[in-house]
Amino acid sequence: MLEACSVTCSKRDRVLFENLSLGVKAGDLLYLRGPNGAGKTSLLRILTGLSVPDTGSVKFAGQDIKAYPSEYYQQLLYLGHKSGTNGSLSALDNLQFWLAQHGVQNNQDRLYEVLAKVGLVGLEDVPVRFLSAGQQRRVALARLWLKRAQVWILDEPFTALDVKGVAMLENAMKVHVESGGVVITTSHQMLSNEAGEHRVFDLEYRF
Amino acid sequence: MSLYTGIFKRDLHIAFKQKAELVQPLMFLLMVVTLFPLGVSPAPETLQRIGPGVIWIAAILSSLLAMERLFRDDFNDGALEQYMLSGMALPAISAVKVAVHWLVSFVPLLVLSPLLAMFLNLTYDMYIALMLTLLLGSPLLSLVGAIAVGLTVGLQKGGVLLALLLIPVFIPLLIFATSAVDSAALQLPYQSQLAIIAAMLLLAAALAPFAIAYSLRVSQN
Amino acid sequence: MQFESFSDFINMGGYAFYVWLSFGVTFLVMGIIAIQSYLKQSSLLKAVIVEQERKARIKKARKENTHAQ
Amino acid sequence: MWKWLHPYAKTERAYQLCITLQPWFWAGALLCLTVGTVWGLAFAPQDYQQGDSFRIIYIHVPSAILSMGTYVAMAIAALVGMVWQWRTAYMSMIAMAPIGAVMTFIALFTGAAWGKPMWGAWWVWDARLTSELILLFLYMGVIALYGAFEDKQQAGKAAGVMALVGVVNIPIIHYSVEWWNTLHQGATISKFDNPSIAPEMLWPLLINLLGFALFIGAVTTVRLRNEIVLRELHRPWVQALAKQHVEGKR
Repeated sequence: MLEACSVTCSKRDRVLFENLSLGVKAGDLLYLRGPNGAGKTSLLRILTGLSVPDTGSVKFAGQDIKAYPSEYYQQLLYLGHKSGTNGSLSALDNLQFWLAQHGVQNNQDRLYEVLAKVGLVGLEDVPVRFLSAGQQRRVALARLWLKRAQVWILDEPFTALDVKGVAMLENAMKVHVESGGVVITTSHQMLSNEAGEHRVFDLEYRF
Repeated sequence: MSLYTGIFKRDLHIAFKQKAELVQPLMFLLMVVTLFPLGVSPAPETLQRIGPGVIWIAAILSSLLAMERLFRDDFNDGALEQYMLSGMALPAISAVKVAVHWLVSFVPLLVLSPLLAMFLNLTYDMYIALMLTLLLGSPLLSLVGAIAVGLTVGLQKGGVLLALLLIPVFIPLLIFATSAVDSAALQLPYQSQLAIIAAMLLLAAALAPFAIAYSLRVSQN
Repeated sequence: MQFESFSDFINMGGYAFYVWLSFGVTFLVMGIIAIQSYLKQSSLLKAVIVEQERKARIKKARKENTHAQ
Repeated sequence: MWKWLHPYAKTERAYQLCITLQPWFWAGALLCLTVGTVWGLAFAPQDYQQGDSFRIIYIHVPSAILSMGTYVAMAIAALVGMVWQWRTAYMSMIAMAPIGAVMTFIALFTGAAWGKPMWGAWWVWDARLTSELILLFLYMGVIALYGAFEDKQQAGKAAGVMALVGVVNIPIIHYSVEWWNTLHQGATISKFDNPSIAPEMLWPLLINLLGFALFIGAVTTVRLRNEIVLRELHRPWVQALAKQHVEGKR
C-alpha cells in the first residue's frame, strides 16, 4: 500500500541510507530498528512527505505522494517527536482544531470519550503546558482514536508513557492492524507481544 | 474557507494569551523613540525634521523583535508538521498567519502612533502621512519578514541573523515612507510615494506566501 | 604614453596616493581571495584523507569488537 | 542548452568542467587585467575635469557592474537549483558569494578613494556608493544564512531563497536610493555622469570589465571545486582525488 522506491537521504552530507526500498501492505506492522543517528526519523519523515529524499520517491496506493498529496494525507496519521499541540490551549481545543484542520467530523461527546479513554478525565480544558510529559503525549495519541486513517506513522510513540500507556498504545496498534490498517513505528524498546505480529526492519548506522 | 478562519481564530486566541510578547515590542518602540530627543536634541524643529525617520526606524526594529514569534511556536511544538500533513494549502496558511501577525503587532503600533507623533512634534499633515505609510508599509514588513522567519525558524540562534537578512531588504520602504512624510511637512503631494509603497505591497502579497511556504518546507527538511 | 616621464607616471598628476591606493588594494584583495581559495582546496583534500583514516579506524574497532564477543 | 548543461548537474562532471575551464579563465583574466590596467593607467588620455584621478574608473566601474552581475548570477543559479533540484547549482551559487562580496568591497573602496579628491571626503552618501553598500549587506546576509545551517543542503536552499528575495529587491533598492539621492543633495556633480566617454578611454574599461569577469569565473571554479570536495567527502572519486593530491605533494 505504501512503498518507498529506492530513496536516498543524506544529512549533513553523511549518507544515511542509499537506494532503500521498503513496502508495506494492509495489515502490516512495521517496526523500524536501528542505533541513534541511523536515520529512522529521517526515513519516517520521508515516508510522510515532510522531507524530500535526495533520490527516489514514495508511493501510496501506487501513486506518487508528491503528485496526489491530498489522497494520501486523508489516510495518514503522523505523530512525530513533537506533539503538535499548543501549550497555551487546552487538550480539547487542540484536538478540535486538529480535527477541523484534517477535515474530520467531530462532536464534543466523542472527544470527551476518547480523552477519558487515554486517561485524561478532568484535564480536558486545562492548558496543555500544565500537563506532565506523559499526559501531553496522551493528548497527541488521542488522535489515533479520532481520525480514521489507514496509515499510522508513529515516531517514538512510547516516550514518556507509563506501563499502562504503553500497553494501551500497543493494543491500539494491534486492533488497527487487524482491521486492515498499516502501522510504521520506531522505538528503542522492543515491542511486546501485546502489539501482535510485526515485521522488523533494521537500519544500519552508515559512515 | 472555514478551515482558514479556524486558523485565524486560533492564532488570534493564542496571541492574546501571550500578552507579554505583544506588549514588549511596543514598549521597546516607545523607548527607542524616547532616546532620540535625549540623544540628538530636544529642539522642536530638529525633532520634526528627524521624526518620520525615527518612527519608521523604531517601527522596523521593534517589528524585527516580534517577527520571530510568527512561526516559532508552531515549529517547536510540531503544529507546523501537522499543518503540512493536513492537505491544506501551505501558502494560504502562511498568508493567514501573516495576517494575524500584522493584526496583533502592527495595529497596536498604529494606535500608539499619535503619541509618537506628539513626542516628535509632527504636524497634523505629517501625522496623516505617517499613518498612511504605516498602514501600507507595515503589512509589507510582515510579509517579507515572514520569508526570513520561515528560513531561520529551525535555527537555534536566529535572532540577530533575522535582522541581518531583513534590514537591507526594508531600506526602500524606509526611503519612500519617510520621504512621503517629509513631503507632507512641506505641503507637497505625496501620492506617488504611497503608490510605490502600495505597488511593493501588492508584489509582496502576490509572491511572499509562496516564498514563505517554500521556506517553511526547507526548514522542515 | 600619456606621461612625460616615469616619475610623472608615478605622480599621477598629483593624485598618486588615491590612484595607487585604489589599484593596490584592489589587486591585493583579489590576490587574497584567490590564494585563500587555493589554500582551502589543499586543506580540504587533506581533510578528506584524515576523514578516511578515521573511518577506517572505526571500522577496525568494530570488527575487533565483534570478534571479542 | 539545458540538455547540454544537464550532465553537469552531476558533481563529478561539474568538477571536471571546472578543471577544464580554470586555466582559460586564469589566462584570460591575467591577460585582460594586465592590458586593461596598463592601458588605463599609462596610455588612456586624462579627463579634462578630473585629471588623473579618474583613472580609478578602470577598476571602480567594472567591479561595481560585476558586483551586481554576480548577485544576479547567484540568483539565477538558485532558481535553477530550485526548479531542477540540482545540488551543483546551489553549490555554484555559494561559490560565487564571497567573490561577489569582494567585488562589492572593491567598488566601495575605490569609490571612497575616488571621492576623497573629488568631494573632499572619503565617504559621501552618493547613490551608487549607497546601493553598493546595501548590496554588500545582501551578500553578507546570504553568506551568514548559509553558514548558520549545519546541513549544507538545507543551507543552500535557504540561501537561495534569500538570494532571490535580494534580486527582486536590487532594482527597487537601486531606484529608491537614486531617487532619495536626488532629493537630498542637489549640488554635487555625480562623477559618473559622463554622457559620452571617448573611445580611447572606453576600450581599457571594457577590457578590464572582461578581465574582472574572467577573474570571477576563475575564482568561482576554484571555490566550486572546494565546495564539491567538501560536500562529497565520502564519494570514492573524491577520496581517490585526495589520495592523488597528497601523494603528489610528497
